Amino acid sequence: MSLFARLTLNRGDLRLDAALTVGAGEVVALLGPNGAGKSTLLQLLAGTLRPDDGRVELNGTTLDDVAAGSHVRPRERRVGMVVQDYLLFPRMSVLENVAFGLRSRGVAREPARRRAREWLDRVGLGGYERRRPGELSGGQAQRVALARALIVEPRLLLLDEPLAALDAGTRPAVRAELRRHLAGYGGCTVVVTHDPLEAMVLGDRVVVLERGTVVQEGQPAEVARRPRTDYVARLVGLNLLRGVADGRVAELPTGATVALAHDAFGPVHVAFAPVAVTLSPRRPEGSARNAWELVITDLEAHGDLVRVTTDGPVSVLADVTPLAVADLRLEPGSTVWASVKATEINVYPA
Amino acid sequence: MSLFARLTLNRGDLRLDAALTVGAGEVVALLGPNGAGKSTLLQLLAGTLRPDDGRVELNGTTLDDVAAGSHVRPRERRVGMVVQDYLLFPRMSVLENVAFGLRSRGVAREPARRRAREWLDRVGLGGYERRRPGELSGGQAQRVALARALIVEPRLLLLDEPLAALDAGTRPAVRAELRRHLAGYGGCTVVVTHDPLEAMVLGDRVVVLERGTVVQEGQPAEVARRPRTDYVARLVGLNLLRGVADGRVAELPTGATVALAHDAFGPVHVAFAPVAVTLSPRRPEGSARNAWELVITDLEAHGDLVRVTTDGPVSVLADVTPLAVADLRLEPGSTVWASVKATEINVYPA
Amino acid sequence: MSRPRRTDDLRVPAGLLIPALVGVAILVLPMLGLVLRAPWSDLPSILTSEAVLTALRLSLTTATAATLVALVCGVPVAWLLARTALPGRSLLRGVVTVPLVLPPVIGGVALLMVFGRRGVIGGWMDETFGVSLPFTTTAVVLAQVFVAMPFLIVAVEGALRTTDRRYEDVAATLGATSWTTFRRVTLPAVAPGVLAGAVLCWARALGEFGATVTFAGSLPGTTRTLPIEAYVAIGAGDSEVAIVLSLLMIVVSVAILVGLRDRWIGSSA
Amino acid sequence: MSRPRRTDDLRVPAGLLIPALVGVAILVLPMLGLVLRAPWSDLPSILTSEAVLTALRLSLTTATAATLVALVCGVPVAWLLARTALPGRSLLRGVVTVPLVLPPVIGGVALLMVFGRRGVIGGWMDETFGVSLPFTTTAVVLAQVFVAMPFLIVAVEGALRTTDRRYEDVAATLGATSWTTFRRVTLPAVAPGVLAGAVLCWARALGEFGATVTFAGSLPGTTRTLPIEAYVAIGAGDSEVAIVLSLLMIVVSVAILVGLRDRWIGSSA
Amino acid sequence: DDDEDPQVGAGSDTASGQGDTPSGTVTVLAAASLTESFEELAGQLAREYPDLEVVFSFGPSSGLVEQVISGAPADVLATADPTTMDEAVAADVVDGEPVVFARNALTLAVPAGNPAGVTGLADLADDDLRVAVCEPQVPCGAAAERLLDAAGVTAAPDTLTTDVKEAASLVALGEADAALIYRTDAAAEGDDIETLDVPEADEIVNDYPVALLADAANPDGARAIAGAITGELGRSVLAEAGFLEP
Ligand SMILES: Nc1ncnc2c1ncn2[C@@H]1O[C@H](COP(=O)(O)OP(=O)(O)OP(=O)(O)O)[C@@H](O)[C@H]1O
Ligand SMILES: Nc1ncnc2c1ncn2[C@@H]1O[C@H](COP(=O)(O)OP(=O)(O)OP(=O)(O)O)[C@@H](O)[C@H]1O
Ligand SMILES: [Mg+2]
Ligand SMILES: [Mg+2]
Repeated sequence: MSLFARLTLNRGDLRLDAALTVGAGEVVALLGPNGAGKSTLLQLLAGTLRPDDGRVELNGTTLDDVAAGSHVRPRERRVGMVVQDYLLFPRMSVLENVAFGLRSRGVAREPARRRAREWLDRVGLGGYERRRPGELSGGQAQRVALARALIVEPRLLLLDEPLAALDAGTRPAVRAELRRHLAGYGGCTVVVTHDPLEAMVLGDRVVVLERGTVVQEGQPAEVARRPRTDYVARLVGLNLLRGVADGRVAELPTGATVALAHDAFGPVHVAFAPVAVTLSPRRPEGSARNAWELVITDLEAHGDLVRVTTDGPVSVLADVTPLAVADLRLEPGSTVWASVKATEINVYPA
Repeated sequence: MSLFARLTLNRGDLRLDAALTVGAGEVVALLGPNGAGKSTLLQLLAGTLRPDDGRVELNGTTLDDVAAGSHVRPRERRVGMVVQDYLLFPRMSVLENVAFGLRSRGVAREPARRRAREWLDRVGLGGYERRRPGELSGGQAQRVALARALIVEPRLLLLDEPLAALDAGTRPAVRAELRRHLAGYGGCTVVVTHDPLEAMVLGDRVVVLERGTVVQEGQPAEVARRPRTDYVARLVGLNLLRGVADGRVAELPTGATVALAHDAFGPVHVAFAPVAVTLSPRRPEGSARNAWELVITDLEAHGDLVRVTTDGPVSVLADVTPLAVADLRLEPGSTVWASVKATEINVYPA
Repeated sequence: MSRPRRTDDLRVPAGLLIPALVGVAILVLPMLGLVLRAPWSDLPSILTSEAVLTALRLSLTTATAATLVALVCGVPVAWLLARTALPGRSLLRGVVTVPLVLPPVIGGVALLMVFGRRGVIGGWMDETFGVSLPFTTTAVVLAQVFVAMPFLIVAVEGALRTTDRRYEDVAATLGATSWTTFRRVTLPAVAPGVLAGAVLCWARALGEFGATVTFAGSLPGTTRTLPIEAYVAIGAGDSEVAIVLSLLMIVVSVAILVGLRDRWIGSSA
Repeated sequence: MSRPRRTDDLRVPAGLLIPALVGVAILVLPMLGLVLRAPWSDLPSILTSEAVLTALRLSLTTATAATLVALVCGVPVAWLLARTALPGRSLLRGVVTVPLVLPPVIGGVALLMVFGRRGVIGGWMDETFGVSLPFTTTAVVLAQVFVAMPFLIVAVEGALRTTDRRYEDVAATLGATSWTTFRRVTLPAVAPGVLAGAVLCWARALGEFGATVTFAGSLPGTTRTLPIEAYVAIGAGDSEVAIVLSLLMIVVSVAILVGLRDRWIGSSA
Repeated sequence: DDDEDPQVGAGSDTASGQGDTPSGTVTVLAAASLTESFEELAGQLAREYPDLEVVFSFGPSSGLVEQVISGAPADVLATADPTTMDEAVAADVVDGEPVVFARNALTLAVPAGNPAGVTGLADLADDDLRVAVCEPQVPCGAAAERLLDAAGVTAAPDTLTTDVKEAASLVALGEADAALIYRTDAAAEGDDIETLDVPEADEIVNDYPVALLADAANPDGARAIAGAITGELGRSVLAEAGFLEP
């Protein structure tokens, strides 16, 4: 039970050219900025779009093979799909929407409705059976779409931001339910999400798509610790710099240098957390061997901390306490020294 | 410049009955679970739905007064609105969508397009002028909708989850842009959001709606520190218990008691953070005077920590390190002692 | 529970109101003319005559039967046109509009040429089964289907083109065959279009005269529908009877259509 | 850049294919009958005769003019029906369908009763301005509008009912008057429905005979359209000429409609 | 009745015999202008042949011939002109020779009260008058053409009607100031129409032929009806409607 896909498609000014493998029971979280081609990739896997070139194989069966001219139609693929804007059938009741997949696969009306009712209970919508989709709030509709896809036990489950419209109160519960279901599910799953926490919680593996290309993939922890692009770095909340290392020092393209705790050579990524950055009015004299004089460009409250965006020879984010902001009189345009201890820095080959 | 509204409407099984005041230049973040009536309230303010009863007044002008039978039509209200599913005009280009409001208000084609182009640049969509909405990704569409609403400089700005479809990379930038615009904007703003961080960042005041009723409102920090409903508590990540205090002790409905650090009397809310909860295999003997024997119902990774959901005489969430999970062999079904120091507990009248 | 009121803008813009009034006038004034001219005193005797009642009954049955046939055959044709990439699709679309253009009498001649006793199919049917179509009630229905079905097809195709095909994609991923998708997703979505098409089709079938009289003749009780009765009345120099019959047709059809639509729209919107 | 191919399911379900084939057969076979029966050797002389060319020109001009009038007046009527809460709305909807039911000849009589020399409005116009409508080309257009506009109205109303009204709400909050909203949001959204309605209307106007001949008469070059020419041929026992004229009408209209639709649909979808 | 086969006649066990009292159903296809006369005729005939049911299918002559050729199940065909009947003869669907049973002559019709003050055929050349004449290609138009030729008038028609009924109703409605129509049509319109004497008109007449059909299901009945149409009874009824005797 596994999915293998390598697909090419030109659409508008997107050139999608990506390979994706999902093992049996594995959940791949697909991350990427707006317009990266995530939804497009899902449509290709579902078979509602046809690739310009490439192959898709699911559990040893070829679903698409452009060279061989073969294409399995969506309904024979046994994929489940939940899309960004739900697409609940507007003239069916909520119950009929959920039961639709079973009815389509030949299950009799009563058993299908019974199971649909169970599923509605599971997503917390017991009692909403008779509503029309137009009478649901955004989040309710999302949950119905989820139940509708999951009830048919697809071999490949494609979720396009399945939790995006859920409120903070419902989200953990539905997410936990989803996680439980995915854990006990032998098929392959691809979840598109913008929420790094969601990617980490749901995904066994994370695949990052940018401008149609896979730019990074790996274990969630690995991706979180060692981002390879600015987008991933922002996503996981790290500062990311690129440079060329020669022993204990790395030189950045701007000419600035970064002191390292361990030897490294050649092109490297340099990552560190915003909380590891200390701001001070003058050049620090302590053990932090990395210090740069920077200009503050933005300040934003961020939980209990304030996130400070800076620019200069390096461009870093720093998380500081509101107290520090007041003490240092930080404001956009003011100049500060930012320092990071070498031991707080994570270095890995580019 | 201010909005005053008190509105009643029955819709499906929702009974909306809410009062809302927004000062000049103030941004109110409207929070609430799915189906609470947030979108409905916004439609009422926009005038696309008519209330069963109540009044809406904007800058001293009456927009709705059911008793007096008056109703100002949407187009005369000068409200800007961005809805959950964008509703970009499908047959117009992106540029025409953004320019629509100005053109409708009589601005000539060229100046309207010029300003639309500026707005597209501001939301990071320079170069997308000629696209059709169908050729945009979800997040791109959302940003166009935002630009379309903001360009007409409405007196009342209604944003229904304006950032929900944005990716983590774009979101801070668009949010910062939105915040900057709102800061320099003299009108009233209501932002619906599910994201507590967004509510805190954007909102000068937070209003929480549940089942059609306002259950809590106040400064973001105040709401975050002193949640009054379970939904708000979950939202801000606190445990919330309700009980009756008599001096240094509060009794919960289940009979369990909570030791307090200060005197309190009468019905109270008791709030504490999940990180303040310590789990141990046996009854703790330290300074924590509050300890309950509980059953674990769920574990979920949560950033660097693991969130443990428990049930018993009280039902609390605890955040512990993965190390602790391994040490204590925590798993759903196992029994633990949870303790909280009285000084970590925040008590306030219910 | 009260329904929330939508903001229905009752003030109609002049750019729409003025042409609309002209349009309504063009349609309504001639009818008023008919009403003024109708011989009101003879009305009861004309309307209760056996011949008129028979013709009315026949008209209603055949128009309804024709509409049913058109629904069963025409909706699939519309679907073919809107949803598949058939090679000859745009030719087919052209062919479908032909009966709209063809003067009905010529349509009747064309039907005779195929289904008449000397026609290609009619001859074979006559020889093989001894069945002959022309001058039977079935022929009336066939003539009406020929003339009226294109209305249904064009209306339904238009509706199909305005619906969001992604719903059908979703149904496909849920395992629905294209037949199930058609039945449970597509058809409900285009129901208003189908209804509009059926109304057009029924009305056109009810008023159909030229093709019917040519292909099916005008035998009382069998093929003489109300419009033919009116034609016979004109032929007899009795144009006032013809006007009464037309008013009868108008009243019956408007009553049925208004009743039907109100029920239908009331229950779905 | 290549267009991404949609998954177009070319295998058509039997539940749709079989009735569709029956439907197509009902429409196509009679036409084949006509083609078989046409006197191919006389074709060139018939088609190039001055009378036929004049009639063809007149038919095309009047049908197009009638369609334009119907668009200008009919779309607003459809909007009134679909978007406002007028008191007499369902009656108006009934009235609009009347010309569909009314046998065209009676329609012509009705028009005479209003716009004729002794008609309510015609009489006044005759006395005041000395203008008389009947037997003029304008009368042809008016007859065609009366008969064909309802097709447009019904099709457009159906399309209006299937569109999402929330787009219009958004336009209103952006400050658009209902006229702007209609023009820039509603109209583009229902464009396919308007096109379908216009096609129906044009085809019906082109084939219109009964009301025209009664109200406008039949004078070569002024009011004798192609269907009237064909009818004259039948009356003269020359049904073969009638068939040729009908085929001409079919070819012309199919060519125009197919060309138009392909261009139109090609550019928008 | 389907189980009747008059060709076998003698062996039939129904009331329909070879004798003088034809029975069963007879279907008559007749030109629309004969509607009133024939219905009247059938009513009177019912007394003579109580077992015979006559069913009429009225329509335009050319359409009727087209139907007969296509196998319409009819017994008798009566058209408004010989040309269309000739087509039926040529197609071999007629049994025996058609018989002319009536003639029709043109007359100059004006609306009641003659508002335009028409005095005679010569006024048809007046451009200011609203004149309706039948299309030359149809029987009444051909007759009108001959009449005008005979009178030496070049008409200036405002409309060429394809059907004489149309011209008649235009006059009745006052839409036409004058029209050349058949006497029968003028008679049918009653008081709405006045007719002016046209001396040349009596010379130019149009024949109405009737014929038995080869495929008649009820030849006896057909003969009986055709006999009545061409016989005394027919003559008197038709004369009342304004027809001339053959
Ligand atoms: N129907 C279409 N025609 C042309 N271009 C399209 C179409 N749909 C999407 N695109 C373009 O393809 C690119 C990828 O779109 P897609 O919807 O796959 O992005 P996404 O990664 O899902 O983004 P988001 O996170 O915003 O949903 C975008 O640049 C978009 O503009
Ligand atoms: N058109 C409608 N007819 C009947 N009931 C409706 C309609 N639209 C919404 N509702 C009901 O009204 C309630 C409030 O819906 P609303 O969309 O205002 O919720 P919301 O707070 O915006 O939720 P969400 O966060 O999920 O968007 C829900 O229970 C919903 O089912
Ligand atoms: Mg997407
Ligand atoms: Mg909402």
